[in-house]
Amino acid sequence: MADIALTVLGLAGLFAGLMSVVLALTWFERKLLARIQQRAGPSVVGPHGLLQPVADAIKLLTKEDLRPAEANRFLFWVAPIAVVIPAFLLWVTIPFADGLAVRAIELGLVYLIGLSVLEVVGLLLAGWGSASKYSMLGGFRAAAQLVSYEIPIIVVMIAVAILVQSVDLRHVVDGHTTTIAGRTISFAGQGGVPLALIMPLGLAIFFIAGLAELGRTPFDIHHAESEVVGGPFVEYSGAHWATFFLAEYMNTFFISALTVLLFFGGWSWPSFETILGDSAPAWIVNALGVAWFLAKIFVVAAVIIWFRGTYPRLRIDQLMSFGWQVLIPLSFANLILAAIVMYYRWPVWSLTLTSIPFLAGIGWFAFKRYADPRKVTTVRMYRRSTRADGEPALIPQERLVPQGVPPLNDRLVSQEPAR
Amino acid sequence: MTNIRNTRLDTPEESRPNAGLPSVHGPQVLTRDPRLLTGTVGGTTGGTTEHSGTPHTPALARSPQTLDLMLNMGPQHPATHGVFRMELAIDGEQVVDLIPHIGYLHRGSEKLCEHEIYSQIITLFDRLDYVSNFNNELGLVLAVEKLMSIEVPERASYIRMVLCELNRIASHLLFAGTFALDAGALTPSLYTFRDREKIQAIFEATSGARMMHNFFRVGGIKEDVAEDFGARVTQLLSELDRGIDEVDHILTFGEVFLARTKGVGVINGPDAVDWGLSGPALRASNVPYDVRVYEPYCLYDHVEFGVPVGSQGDTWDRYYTRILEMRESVGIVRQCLGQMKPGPIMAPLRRIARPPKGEVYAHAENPRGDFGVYIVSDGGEKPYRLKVRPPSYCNLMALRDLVVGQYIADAVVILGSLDIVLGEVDR
Amino acid sequence: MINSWKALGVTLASFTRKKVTAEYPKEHLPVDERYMGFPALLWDSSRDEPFCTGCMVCVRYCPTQCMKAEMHDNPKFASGDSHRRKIIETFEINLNRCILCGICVDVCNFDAIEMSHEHELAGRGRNDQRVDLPQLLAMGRKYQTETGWKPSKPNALSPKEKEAQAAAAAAQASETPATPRPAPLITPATAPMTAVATASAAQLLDPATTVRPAHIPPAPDMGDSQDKEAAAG
Amino acid sequence: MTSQDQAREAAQPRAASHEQPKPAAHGRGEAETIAPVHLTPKGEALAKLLPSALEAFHPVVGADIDEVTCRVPRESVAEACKVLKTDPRLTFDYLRLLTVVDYVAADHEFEAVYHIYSLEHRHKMVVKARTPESDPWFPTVTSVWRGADWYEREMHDLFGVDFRGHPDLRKLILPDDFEGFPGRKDYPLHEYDEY
Repeated sequence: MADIALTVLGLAGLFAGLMSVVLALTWFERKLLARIQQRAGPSVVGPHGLLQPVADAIKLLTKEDLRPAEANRFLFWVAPIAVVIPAFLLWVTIPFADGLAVRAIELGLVYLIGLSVLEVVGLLLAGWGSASKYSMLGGFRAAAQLVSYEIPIIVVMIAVAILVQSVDLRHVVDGHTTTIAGRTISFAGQGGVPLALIMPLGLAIFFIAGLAELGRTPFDIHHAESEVVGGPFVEYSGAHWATFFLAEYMNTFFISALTVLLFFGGWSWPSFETILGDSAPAWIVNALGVAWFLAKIFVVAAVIIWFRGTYPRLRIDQLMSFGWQVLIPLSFANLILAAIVMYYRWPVWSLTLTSIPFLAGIGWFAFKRYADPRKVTTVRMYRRSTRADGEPALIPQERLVPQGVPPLNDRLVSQEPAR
Repeated sequence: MTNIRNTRLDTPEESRPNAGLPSVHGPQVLTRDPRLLTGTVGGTTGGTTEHSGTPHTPALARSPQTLDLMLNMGPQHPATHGVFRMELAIDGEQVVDLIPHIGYLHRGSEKLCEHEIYSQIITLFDRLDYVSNFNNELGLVLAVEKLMSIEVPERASYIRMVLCELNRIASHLLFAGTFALDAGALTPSLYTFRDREKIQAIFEATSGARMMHNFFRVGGIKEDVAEDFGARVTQLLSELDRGIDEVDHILTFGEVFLARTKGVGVINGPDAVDWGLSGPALRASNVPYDVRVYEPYCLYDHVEFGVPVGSQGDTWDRYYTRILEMRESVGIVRQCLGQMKPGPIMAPLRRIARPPKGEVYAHAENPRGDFGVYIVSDGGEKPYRLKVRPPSYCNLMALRDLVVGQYIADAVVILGSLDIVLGEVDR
Repeated sequence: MINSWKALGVTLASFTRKKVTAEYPKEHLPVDERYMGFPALLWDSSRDEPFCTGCMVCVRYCPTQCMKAEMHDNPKFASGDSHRRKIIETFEINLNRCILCGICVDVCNFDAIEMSHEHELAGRGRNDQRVDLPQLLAMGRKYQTETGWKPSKPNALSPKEKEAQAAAAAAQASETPATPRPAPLITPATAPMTAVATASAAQLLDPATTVRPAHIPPAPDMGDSQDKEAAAG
Repeated sequence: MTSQDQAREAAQPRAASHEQPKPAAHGRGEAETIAPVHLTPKGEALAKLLPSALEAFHPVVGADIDEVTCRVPRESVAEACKVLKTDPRLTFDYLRLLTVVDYVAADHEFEAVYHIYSLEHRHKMVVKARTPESDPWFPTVTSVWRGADWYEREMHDLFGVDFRGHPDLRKLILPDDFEGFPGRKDYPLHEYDEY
């Protein structure tokens, strides 16, 4: 009985904490984006606009809830709940500090994988139930995108589990050491090396696929404003829209937290114990751990927002082919590399060394294939000239474009002007 | 083969069996027009021999059971740049047909012009292409001056050129920002608006208004520029250089941006000419045609400048042509400021212009293309008939050819790359 | 990939730069000297009446027909204080129609109308955008005070001044020493412009000296309260 | 009579026949002045070439200010345009502007005006044709220049002129159920029913 009460209490506390963190995240995103864009951002409600999220929440909750006449009533109202519940349940097993979780599940990673797939159902219901073509398109896009990008995330998680030899999230973080044939390998945690350094390829895949899973730029395809005008949420307003919004930010926070847990050592600090010593009370250690964990999460979130402030959006087919042709093969390569390293008990830095060429190679290939200015510059400068019959004409100029881009590859330009 | 250009969705409403999706009767589903299945859908032409047409993959020929979804984009849609409406027939994510609808902003400007004296018409021209107002005014005053055989003082011409080129930069900056928004990038629009704002501050200091200037007059300009004009513009140009570089770095060669724009919405040179495209949209298709070079007006034959010409005719070329054009405009403004001398700014004229009887067509290179004005004068204070050649209107005509066969997301980017202004399309 | 990193660099660099926006109600950007705000009618303080004679030129040439005006006989002309035979009686500009093109200023022969710097024109009521003569004059006075506006040409002589001048000329012609007269408040038109300008500007700067004719009710307080707020904030 | 005068007379037949144009005195106070014609050498050459090139269509070649104009019977507009586009000496491949002018009050006629340009030869000209008010139609030129598509639809909207053979002559800029032809001179500017 006490157990149940404690769990309920924990859930309530978790919900309250999450809400406040999510509100903080919205403020953080708006402010950061504004700074990137040389604007002021929220600045009226409260000091530095800190109370803006509260004002927004009040506004959204008191707004009228509209439902399109044609919409399916049940699906329309159930969809936001179907999105927010899995987003919340994910947090049940996330440890904020050593042992500080509502329910520390030993099969934590499996639980996360299982629940995170559920979100797509809500989006699809919202898209279908709104009786709007835009939301329907958005829902379909979301389904395709989310299902595809589950795979690389899961495979990277498996690679992590192989390295750590555990699927318990605490073990990933807290300096869990594996002893294989008398040889102790320490991966992360206090005094250990964060997995980001051991498996940079895994981190890259996880982060990119995580962005796609969240629908964040450059993968914000399912609610692209300039195309499907908000996608699945286009018909929602008021509290129900706020629910979607809440789920979205909870997910953003979740992916950041998972990135920190898996790759950046969670709440652990390299010299945590040496500063505090053994005599420090547990609650201080825990509080510091939570603060450190949150700080790391916000750094990762800041990177996500930074990407949002920088990149355009991909197209759905490009997203799919990138997922299936690049990320999924890469994630399997990463898995196999991890397995080989573990099997032959090579030192861990060998994994780093093999990951880096992969990353560099892909980057170089992408640059040469898609973005080499010498290849893509198909615009050529013409100068005024006079034709033989005295008429003005435009002729191609020898030097190509300003800013020192090398001359154009002639293959790409027809030599003669069209007329 | 039939000309599918006009077959489109225009099967009458009642003959569209509403197969409908179960449980939701919102989305309206159309049957495929059997003529769309011939494999040349979206080809620019469907069949006539004169037009080569842009080849589209026969992948669009699908089984006859496929149903198309009719998607209505606009007149209120974030990507339609005003009140433009496209009816898209989509198959999954692919556009199989498109009908553009215009006229939501039709104000009858040309009819109004017949009832206004020439100095009042200038205010109407401000409101045609409302992001390149000086260029519009220039088109009108050039036409009236040609009709009246007026020699414009040199200083007035230079000031006109400076203002028009600055306006070209402002317009292209707006284009780059909104185009980035269409492609999904938030930030470049803020950067370009920041720089455009500086240009408009100069406009305000010169003409008194940020957009609706009413500054050019038949025979000259309203008043001379302020004393610090040259210094301010020079300062501005160096800031613009930096701003354009920023756009270049954040967008032009970015992998995601290239993936979205390269090879999308291709139109070849002969087709572009046939549709009457002009400006950067025409030059991107490898047709080196610029009014400033071929029929110089003002004093464009006194300054040196380059004309960027694309070779692929795709969205990226249309974008980058404009970016390079901004750099050339910066050069033109610098030269004009260097060559400008003190002098009169108005030709001696009556206050109310009263052109002789005759017909005239004058045109100028607007940011969006070849802006022409045709005036029939009966010798009165008001034109008998006035007709504008709006470049956006001609560019928009080719939209269907560019979009059909591409994805929905491409439709948005292609529309953005044509850089239309609805005030000018609808008039 | 390199280009994508470069893009991140651009956004990071501008993260460190100053913001370029002004927070509107708190900060007001300066208004340019040539700024064309709402058209306002100007006050001729040397004659203590509007410049506008109600000649209707602006009404005729307004491309949007946003103006209405009526004139009547100027009582001051009858009493010999003014050179204007006719004076404006009612004037109304409908802001909903006005497009701020400045044509009315161009065509005006009497320096009577000017594009003021008034630009905060939002209103709540249906008729808030119809501005009548007192309000227009108040706007104009504000504009004259703020910018030190000067008329482009001096006033013609009023009947009284003509008489005075004729008398003076007659006196000079007969070379009889006249009794010293008090110096006229208004310098005659033959005097240098600056004298007129300083006199009128000095008067204008003190709104208390501006005496309103009986038939024009006191103008409502337009814009002053905003200034106070701005000064307070 | 110089060739320019002839050209002007051809271009302005009514002006020439009904009232005597005052000689070269365009300026203040002169009520009826006519804009002077000054063709470039290129334009002169084109004016000489056109009568033979378009012989089958009985062209009337004239000039307006700096542009060669050519009036053809309305039935043969499309064929004449085709010739103008395909003749290698002319190659008018670029349609700049197509419009209709309402001369109903004076002549009970509508005039279609085609401003065309050759990107190859860099010359320009104007093709004109007239149709009686009672039966206003022109053949479509969309098969010559596809860019004529929306121009013809717009003119159909505003002037009620039919463009025979146009593949898709729906309303373009006016609402589908709009009645009347607001481009015409007799359509009131203000005193109409609000749509």
